[in-house]
Amino acid sequence: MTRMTFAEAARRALAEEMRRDPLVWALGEDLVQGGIFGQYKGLVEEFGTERIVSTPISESTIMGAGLGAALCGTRPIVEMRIADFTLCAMDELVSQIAKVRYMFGGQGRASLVVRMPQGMWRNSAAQHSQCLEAWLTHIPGLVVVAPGTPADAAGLLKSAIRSDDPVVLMEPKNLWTAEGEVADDAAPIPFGVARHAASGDAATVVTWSACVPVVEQGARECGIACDVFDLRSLWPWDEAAVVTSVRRTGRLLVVHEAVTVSGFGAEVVARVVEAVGTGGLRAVERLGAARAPVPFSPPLENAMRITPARVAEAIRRVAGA
Amino acid sequence: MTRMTFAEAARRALAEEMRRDPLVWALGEDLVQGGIFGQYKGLVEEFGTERIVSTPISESTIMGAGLGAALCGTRPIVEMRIADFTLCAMDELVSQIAKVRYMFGGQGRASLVVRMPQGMWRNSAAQHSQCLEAWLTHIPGLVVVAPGTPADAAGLLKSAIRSDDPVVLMEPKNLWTAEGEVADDAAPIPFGVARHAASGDAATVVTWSACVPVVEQGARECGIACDVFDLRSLWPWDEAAVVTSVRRTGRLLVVHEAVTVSGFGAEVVARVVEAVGTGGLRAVERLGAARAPVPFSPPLENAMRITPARVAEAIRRVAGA
Amino acid sequence: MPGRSNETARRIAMLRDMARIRAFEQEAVAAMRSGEAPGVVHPSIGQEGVAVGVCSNLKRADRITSTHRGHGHAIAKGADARAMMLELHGRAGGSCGGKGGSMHIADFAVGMLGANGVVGAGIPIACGAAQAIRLTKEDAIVACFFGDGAVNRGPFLEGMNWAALYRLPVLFVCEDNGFAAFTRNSAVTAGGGPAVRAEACGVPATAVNGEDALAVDAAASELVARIRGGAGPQFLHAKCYRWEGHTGTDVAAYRPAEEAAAARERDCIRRLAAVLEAEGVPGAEIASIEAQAVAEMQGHRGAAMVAPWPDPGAAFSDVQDAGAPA
Amino acid sequence: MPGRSNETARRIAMLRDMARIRAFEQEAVAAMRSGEAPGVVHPSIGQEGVAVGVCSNLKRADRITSTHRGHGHAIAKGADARAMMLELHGRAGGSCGGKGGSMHIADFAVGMLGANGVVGAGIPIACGAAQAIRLTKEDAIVACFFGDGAVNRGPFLEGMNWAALYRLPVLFVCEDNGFAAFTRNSAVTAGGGPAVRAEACGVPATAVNGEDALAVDAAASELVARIRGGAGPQFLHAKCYRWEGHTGTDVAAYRPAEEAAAARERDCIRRLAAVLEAEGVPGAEIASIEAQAVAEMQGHRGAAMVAPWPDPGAAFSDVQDAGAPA
Ligand SMILES: Cc1ncc(C[n+]2csc(CCOP(=O)(O)OP(=O)(O)O)c2C)c(N)n1
Ligand SMILES: Cc1ncc(C[n+]2csc(CCOP(=O)(O)OP(=O)(O)O)c2C)c(N)n1
Ligand SMILES: [Mg+2]
Ligand SMILES: [Mg+2]
Repeated sequence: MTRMTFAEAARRALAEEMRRDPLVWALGEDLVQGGIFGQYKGLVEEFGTERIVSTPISESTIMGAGLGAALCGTRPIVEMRIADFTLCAMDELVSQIAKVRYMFGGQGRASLVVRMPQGMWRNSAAQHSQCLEAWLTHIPGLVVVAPGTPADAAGLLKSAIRSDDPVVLMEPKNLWTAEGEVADDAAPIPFGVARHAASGDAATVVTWSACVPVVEQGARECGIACDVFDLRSLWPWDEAAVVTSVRRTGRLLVVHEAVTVSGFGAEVVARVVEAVGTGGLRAVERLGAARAPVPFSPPLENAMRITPARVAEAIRRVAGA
Repeated sequence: MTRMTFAEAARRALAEEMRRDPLVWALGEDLVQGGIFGQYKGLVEEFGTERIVSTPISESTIMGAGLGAALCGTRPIVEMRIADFTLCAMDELVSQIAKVRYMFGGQGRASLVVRMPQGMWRNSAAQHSQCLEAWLTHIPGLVVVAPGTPADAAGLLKSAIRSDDPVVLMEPKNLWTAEGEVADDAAPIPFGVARHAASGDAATVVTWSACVPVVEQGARECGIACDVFDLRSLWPWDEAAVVTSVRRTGRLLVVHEAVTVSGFGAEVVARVVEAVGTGGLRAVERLGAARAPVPFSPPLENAMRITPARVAEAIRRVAGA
Repeated sequence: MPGRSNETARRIAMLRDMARIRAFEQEAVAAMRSGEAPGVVHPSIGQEGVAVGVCSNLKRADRITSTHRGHGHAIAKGADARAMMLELHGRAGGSCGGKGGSMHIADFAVGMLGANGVVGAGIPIACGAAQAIRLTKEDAIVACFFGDGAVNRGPFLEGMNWAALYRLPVLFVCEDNGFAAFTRNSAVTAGGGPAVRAEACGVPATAVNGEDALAVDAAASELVARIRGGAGPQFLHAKCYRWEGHTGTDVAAYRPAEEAAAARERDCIRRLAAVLEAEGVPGAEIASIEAQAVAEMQGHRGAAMVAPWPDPGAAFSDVQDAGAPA
Repeated sequence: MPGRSNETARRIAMLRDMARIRAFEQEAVAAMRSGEAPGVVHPSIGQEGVAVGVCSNLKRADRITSTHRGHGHAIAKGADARAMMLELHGRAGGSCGGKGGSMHIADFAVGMLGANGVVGAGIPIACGAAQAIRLTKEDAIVACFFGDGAVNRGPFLEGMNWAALYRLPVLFVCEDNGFAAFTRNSAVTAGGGPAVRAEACGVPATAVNGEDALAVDAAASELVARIRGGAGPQFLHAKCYRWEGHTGTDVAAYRPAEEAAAARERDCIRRLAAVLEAEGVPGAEIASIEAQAVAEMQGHRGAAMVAPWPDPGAAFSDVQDAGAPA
């Protein structure tokens, strides 16, 4: 176990995978320079410019080339720089990568990882702060992963690289510098297994990504013992753990940074209601962003932000209902 | 009242709006040739090639030019040919059009309509059959409209054109040739007002777009009197009508063609649960597509399809629960 | 045949494949029109010389990416025509198990990485395929087919720059049939055309008469040799004409009938046949090649019509391993 | 001043705007580094001659689209610099009410249709703006600024073709500062460069030394006249250099310090000042123009630091009319 940042954990995991498998390589803007969050730092020195490839500003082709490279037997890491720029490569991700195995009847597979750091960070405003994870959970063919701790950043990246499915990995921009304990040769973490971050009977609280530390703090601060789950992967997601917990607590709170309307919280709520039945449920709430873009100015951005205090309040509401 | 097809109703409504407002114009592939569903047929003869503009295959620029044209005082209709191709123009729609008013503090508005015929039609397979309406409801700034009848095709297109907000209009490809009665100078239909298609106390059934006739038929066939709502617009949506009905019936079924997981049905369920409270609910179900791409072969496509029989079954389940 | 040169034998093989493509598509269009085959087909009838001229210079290990109009590319690359016909009919045993249909024909076994329903989408895929080939030190190249309409889409520019930048082993083949769906492509394309654009991004371009299969073959042979020699990407601009409408049901009312008629006069198959006859190949042999092609494809169509449908459960397989639909 | 020519007066005005842009950005970078201004700024210091050289040829009714590095374009187009500084500080009264910040500076009142956080995104927008101007028979043109990195994105090709096709009144201005973020752009760009690509799509191109504001002015003057005359889109390729890092915090370790130092020697402001001095404008007057510029921007920064924050409720306004957040 070593204490390190989220970025360093991810960097180390990638280096370990690249040592393990010579078919793993990465492409994206400024990768030779280490990536904009340092998550590729030093890799070009070890792996050379054939495996750490700095590309033109050509998101469609970064993504589409990743697919072609996967179809020819390599395992590319497609780096989108920030999630918002994936909007420039959506056809390649959604109509090509996600569907290639299916529409060709299993002849080929897009075994690749698309990394897209997401969310609010340093007042980046409307075009650089989006959380579109719900979109990707809606797309058949994709695995969607959203780590919230350095250890999970490492373990899930390893699983993503070894997965034969295309995996979208959404790193929370705001947590790149967050620190945590990471095992020295971190094991891959399976998809679809939530981390049970806290235990309690008052409510079931579900979250992921940048909200993980916020929810953990909020739950501590309000002093109400809840079951807190960090989903870690959104598709597949650990429905069993959440449903089992809700059967006991009868109360569900889902917290995410993304816009609430049609966010993944809606899916969690709908599935839990379908699985548990309305009889077993006393209270349900989603805490996410208002349906507004992310503004620049700090007081405005703060008005959109999920904070420990808002989480604590929501837990009180749900637990007390 | 005249009986006409969905395509003809839309075509007439557009012609009427173009006569009314010289700032309305349309751009997209093959528009001079009438569009691929005939929904622009004959318009170039009346309005000329300055207002009915055939474009190159350049979806990013079709969409982005629409925005620029709106910012300079015209009211463009941006034709995407089919919804799937919007994936080639997502940055322009989501990071530009949807956000321009907000991020510039209200200085400019994207008063335009993006038309994107969607869904299954003639075995078009995975890349030409997607329903991504839920995505767009998740995006602040956008109005999302999904008509299911010829009359609504006309009335909602008129509202979309007159709206100062950017409106995404998803026409169901499978219903272009469906017929219905349309008023001669059809009035605009306000957003956010569902059509109450059938009345009954056994359950509340909510649907939209291509599923509208399927649900109507399914409800008739099963012989159980339900409240059936055709939402017509998904953002804003008629939460009040649905919630009021569910308070009475205690049972909710949402039917849509899109993939169930993270589809807009999840949002409807989540909102209704939040608004009605779990106490007032006896049964909740979503009927949508499995999380798989749309296949080509008829028996495979049929396995994914929402049919009147499946709707009838679902109504029986929900009403009987 | 005693005394027949290798060259002639090769040309006869080309003719055979062109005839097979034509026969395949004639059956496909008929099957679509009659309703036996679901969905739409985009026939490349009249353009067979481009597919065959290029693919006769490819090895099995080489890859191709294709378009919505991809039957010819697939057959020319050696794809299983019976499986293709089954696929068009949505039957079990189809190339994609019935899941893809005409627009998603693929045969990975022969390096055919797939038709594509999105204009221009094959370009980035071809670039990445070539990058992987480089990384794994495979001895292969990639041929990337696309239409003249694709040169107005962003990925065209991105892909040209990309391939030139990394000096990738890609042969870009622009099949310029003059139309993008119902619009004459010259009406929506400015500047000097596909080749000029490719060159502006650093990909050397060659123009060829796509209605002359031997000219395509000669040009492709030269370009493929350069690519295998490490010269980086090359661009082949092949002018041709789409005899049929955009799809099997489009009557192409947007163009004068004489224009299409004139194109039919320039038939690439007859043109190659004439060369072969001049080289001494008997007309009867040519006729028999064509007749065999028709018989083969009619046989495939007949087989497809009676082939079993796929199991409906297949609709839910091959989506993904983790989180597959229940 | 008696006897001073209109031309000299115009050049003095150019110098003033260049000095104002530089002073604005120096204050902006300082404010960002100190933490007074949130977020990041992308300074265009060293590139002022391009923005001013182009915009001195535009009327108020003309529109511009800009980039993430847009302060200079905005000021040169006549945007309210105090509102801009307030915006960078996220304060009430900012150009966008604090909602946009540096990357989304806009001032529609003077035809500045917005900076943009997405590389190349302004290109299609500029095309559409020009189409609307044509439709409404407005007497105006559009200038579209973008960096050399944008020429590798798809919308570049699409927009060039589009503008040429419809003969739109657009001046495309490629500010070629040699870098795309941390990468030397030549390392990721193949072929003959931005101008060659534009010409391949049918947009005539002119190259200019972007560090010479008068050269930019002369070229822009000529191109704008052509555009107003109905000649269709024109392309201006302006070579320049980004003195600072990509953002106010980037130390630009990826390039030799001497390279940046040499660029600073070629300062477009000193160059224009030297011309003016040679024309008889006293050095003291020039010094005073520059001092005034600094004083103005320090004043704006001071004002911004003490300006009220926007009401948090503003986070939820100006989203949309129908379905606005509750
Ligand atoms: C991105 C995208 N936009 C639009 C379409 C619809 N479409 C299918 S084929 C076609 C014309 C393509 O023309 P070209 O590239 O010349 O190929 P051809 O059909 O002539 O072989 C169009 C517009 C599409 N498939 N993909
Ligand atoms: C589509 C997209 N990809 C990546 C980025 C990240 N990014 C911001 S500025 C920049 C470099 C742009 O270079 P250039 O166009 O030359 O403009 P300059 O910064 O030199 O003014 C990059 C890669 C972006 N904003 N948009
Ligand atoms: Mg064509
Ligand atoms: Mg640059």
